[in-house]
Amino acid sequence: MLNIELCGIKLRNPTMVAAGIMGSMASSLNWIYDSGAGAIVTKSFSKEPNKGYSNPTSVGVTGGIINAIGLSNPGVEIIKKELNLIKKEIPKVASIYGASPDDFAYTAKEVEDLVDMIELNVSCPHAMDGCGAAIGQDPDLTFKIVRAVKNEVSIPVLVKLTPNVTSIIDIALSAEKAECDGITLINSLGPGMKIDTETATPILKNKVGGMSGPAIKPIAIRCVYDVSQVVDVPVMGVGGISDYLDVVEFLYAGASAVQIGTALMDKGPQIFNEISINLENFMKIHDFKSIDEMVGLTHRV
Amino acid sequence: MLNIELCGIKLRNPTMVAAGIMGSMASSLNWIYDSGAGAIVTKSFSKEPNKGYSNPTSVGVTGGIINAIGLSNPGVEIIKKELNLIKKEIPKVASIYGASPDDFAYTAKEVEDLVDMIELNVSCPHAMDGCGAAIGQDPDLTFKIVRAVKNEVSIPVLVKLTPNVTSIIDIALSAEKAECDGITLINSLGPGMKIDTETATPILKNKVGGMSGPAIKPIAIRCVYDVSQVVDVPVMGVGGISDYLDVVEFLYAGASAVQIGTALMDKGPQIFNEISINLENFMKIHDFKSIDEMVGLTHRV
Amino acid sequence: MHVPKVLKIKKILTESKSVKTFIFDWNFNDSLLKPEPGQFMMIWNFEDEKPMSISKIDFENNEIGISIKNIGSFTNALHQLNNGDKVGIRGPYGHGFEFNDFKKILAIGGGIGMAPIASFTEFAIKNNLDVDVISAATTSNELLYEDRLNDAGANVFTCTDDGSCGFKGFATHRMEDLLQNNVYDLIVTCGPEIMMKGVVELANKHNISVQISMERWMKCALGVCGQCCVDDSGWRICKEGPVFWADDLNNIKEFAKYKRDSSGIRNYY
Amino acid sequence: MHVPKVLKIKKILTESKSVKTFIFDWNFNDSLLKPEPGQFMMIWNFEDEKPMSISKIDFENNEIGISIKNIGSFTNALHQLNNGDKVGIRGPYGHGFEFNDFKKILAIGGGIGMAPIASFTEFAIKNNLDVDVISAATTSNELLYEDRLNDAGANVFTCTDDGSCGFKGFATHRMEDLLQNNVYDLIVTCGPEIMMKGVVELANKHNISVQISMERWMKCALGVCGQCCVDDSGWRICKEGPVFWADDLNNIKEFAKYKRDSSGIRNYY
Repeated sequence: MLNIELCGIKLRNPTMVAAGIMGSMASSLNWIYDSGAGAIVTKSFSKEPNKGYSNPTSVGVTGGIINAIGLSNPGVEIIKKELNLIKKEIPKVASIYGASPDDFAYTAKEVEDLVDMIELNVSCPHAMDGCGAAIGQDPDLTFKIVRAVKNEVSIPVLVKLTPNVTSIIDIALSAEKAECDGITLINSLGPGMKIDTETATPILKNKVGGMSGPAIKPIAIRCVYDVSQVVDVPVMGVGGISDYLDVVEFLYAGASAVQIGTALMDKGPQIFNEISINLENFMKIHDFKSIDEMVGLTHRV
Repeated sequence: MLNIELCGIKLRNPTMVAAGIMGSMASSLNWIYDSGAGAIVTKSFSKEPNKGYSNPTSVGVTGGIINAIGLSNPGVEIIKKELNLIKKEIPKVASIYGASPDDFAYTAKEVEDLVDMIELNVSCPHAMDGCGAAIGQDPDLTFKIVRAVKNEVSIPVLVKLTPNVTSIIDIALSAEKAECDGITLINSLGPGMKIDTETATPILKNKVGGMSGPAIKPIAIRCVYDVSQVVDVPVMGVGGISDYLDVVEFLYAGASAVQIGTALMDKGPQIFNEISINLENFMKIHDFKSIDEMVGLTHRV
Repeated sequence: MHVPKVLKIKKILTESKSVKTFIFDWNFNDSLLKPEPGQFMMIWNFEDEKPMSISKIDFENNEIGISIKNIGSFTNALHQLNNGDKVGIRGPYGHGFEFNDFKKILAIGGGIGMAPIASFTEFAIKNNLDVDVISAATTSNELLYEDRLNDAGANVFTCTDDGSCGFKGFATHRMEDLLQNNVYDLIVTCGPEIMMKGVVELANKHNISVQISMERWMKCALGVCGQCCVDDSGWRICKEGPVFWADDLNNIKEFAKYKRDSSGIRNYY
Repeated sequence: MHVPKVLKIKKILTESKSVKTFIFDWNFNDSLLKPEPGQFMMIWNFEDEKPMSISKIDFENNEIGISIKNIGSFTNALHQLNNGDKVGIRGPYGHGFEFNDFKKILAIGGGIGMAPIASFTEFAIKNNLDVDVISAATTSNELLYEDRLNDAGANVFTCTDDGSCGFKGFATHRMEDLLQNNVYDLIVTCGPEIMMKGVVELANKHNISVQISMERWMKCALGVCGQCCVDDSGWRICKEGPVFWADDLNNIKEFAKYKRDSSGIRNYY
């Protein structure tokens, strides 16, 4: 009842773990799948290893957290070994980032045979060296990166966009024009900042960090609603999901699948099982036969 | 101890009520001042009356609310009568909006003699007919409106900006180039959307609305921090303040004064007294002699 | 918080020619959802949302009732709904009636103003207070809750402007009669402001405390938008109100004089 | 939630040549702030932030103690601090020791691994459990908490690698002795993984349950970043850990083999 097909890939349910959440190791991604996720998304990785920022990299704010991990990862060579350790039956999305179209294309090509889809992270609000949101705030650069990767690989390519732009619709249309196979909305919000009032010091080492958690859900819902109305490719909804009703809201807004991140803080991987059970129950009560019937329902009522 | 001077206007403390909060009537604004605010800001008004959107105009979200009141107001002629009823000793800021530089200039001129400052609302995320954030997302249009108003009036002119742009710094610099006297950061965030999961209907009549409340504070703090570093005019901080420590955080980030809005939901006008008492106590404990010493401290530590 | 709960209509009671009561299952265990007499709800029909009094608070059956008088397009749309149809309910909001240690109460409702009077009366009687009720209406087929409140244990006195049922005349006339033969330590009233003004004046003559329940155009109902603020205290009907002590009327000078429309323009009575 | 509380250092105790304990006033009334033995805190010195065990939980004096071994630039910076200096503390985090209904416990700490063992031991004794402690160190002036835990009512057995104080040899040797003459129903241990591995093997031989406390590089400490996940269960040291039952080690195959650095690259022992 929960199963979907996304860019030609069959998923047992429409939930995935969001990029950057317990996602650098095969071990934790296997655990997440065993706990009920429909697919896994790796933490974003790059050609070379990256230690990321020093701590503090995370701090609580009302309705969520802000973080500036800085895209730490061991580099594509080591990630390939981890990807090999992820169970074969798991639908896998590799989240990748880089500083140039060539970087993206190289890294995507390296893992093409090991995963089912690529997700381009052009939108991290706390990336170093121009690797992050600076790309996803520029429709032309977004276009070039999608094209470069599409030219290199034949598996589906998703693009994850930042909400921190004047018009997310423009960026999404640019990505679609470059023939991306799907759009993931949204990366973390802001960036935001929290200052310690005893010392006047910004708490995060990077001063600012991307905001995630339930507080950003209204922004994510609006982005999904707006973008899904103007693009033909499927949209993945992400931002502040912590229960099945949040998933329903994203589906109604136009998301074909959803990603869950910060909620693992309190609920752990078990949240995927919980959501699947409750979502199926909700569908029965509301007479839905398939997830597809729910996708974009708000556009049709 | 709490008194400040802002654009040449003396305030007994650095707190004001934010535009749009209990701000259409002299009665409620007098009450707010009597409850301890340092200054009052009117609800945004325009040349002609405006009924705004139908209900629902507000709905709760995690960490705040989203609203789309739609800038309802009785028009400048009736507002002038209300302004006349605000007690003489109260420092008054008139928040105005319009659809063109001429609109803004006309409305500003009409009330110039009745208030101490003008705040240009070029950033409402739920305005009708291109009156709102569409202006504040465009540096050139922002420039033109500030210039038009500055040419018309001689009292200080503040500009309230939207965070919903790729670079708020660019807009702020444009406003400063047009010789605004201060910048208010931030208007409500997003917009955001909330969908009822029983019916798939967007709850707000306008579908989307601006987000306010504690959840947006990290974004506001970052905007104040970034902008106050690059402009010379004073910055008013607004977004999610609900206690004196939030005020401290805004001052440290670079705000010369603050505005308080959604917190009146739970605390009422009495929040101004509460914050003044606690802020003064905080200053004594932390050895501050004046608010000025706190402004922008984070830039100096 | 502050999100409409979308519920199915459980029952619809036809109370009078123009008033229906919509009954909903309600969870009183959630303290944020537990209403007090005099509080209101924002009712959303997926087109518009308006404040409505709670006319029934039934802790035994876990039900609330919202009474709606058909006076315009919104209320007319609600009147077309059937059992099982969905409605959004946000609340309860506002400051309700205060009970303190009053013993014998006169409750006066005019027209749909009887709605909060009904839930007040049942609540008061459950708490062993004596309640006399004046239910006033323009004509007999608009009278509200007579049987229900009699059954609950109140003494209900009806009056109609045209004399088609009960006493012929205004609520204040009926009140004057009752004050001759009874000693009340509290009067509560809800209805047209002109009527409430009369009630307050008469009560002042007899030195009896009064609580009145007001209404104004509302938007957020959260105390921020300022739409329902009143001259010249600036108080918010949705927060400091809708129920006030009559003494507070010194600070509500617009009472029985004018209301503001959705843009904030005054409409005089 | 999850915001460092910036507190002044109340007292600094020099525990050994390389270990100092920093004492802070703490509010145990806030249930979210109430630590259990085995939990950890994120310590922020306004430059960096790292997880540290809680070595003292003093409900009587409303104090907590964090013991820091000077092993690098961060811990060295902390060692330069004085009374009254400020430090940020975020937590407590993680899954601590379980007490169930054990009666007689052997607690084994190696080096700075004695920190959680100390708070565990005091807590257990307060709850009328019998605790024998092996405090192991490389040499005599690195031994921790001997007097404090003896005073608390534990039997403390010291051992040093070089024999400069107490038993000469490893903690496991000392443990073997104690197991000859005592019947324990629980062993808890914290220290180098190689040491804990030996403890677990020996305990298995004697059929005694063991809880171990691990550490890994941490970033968020909130269970989201994945930095502290271990092969091959994927468990998070900051959430499912830092304390595990020895049986769980079947699912922590990297135990006593390797750890990941900040970029996620494995460093083998």
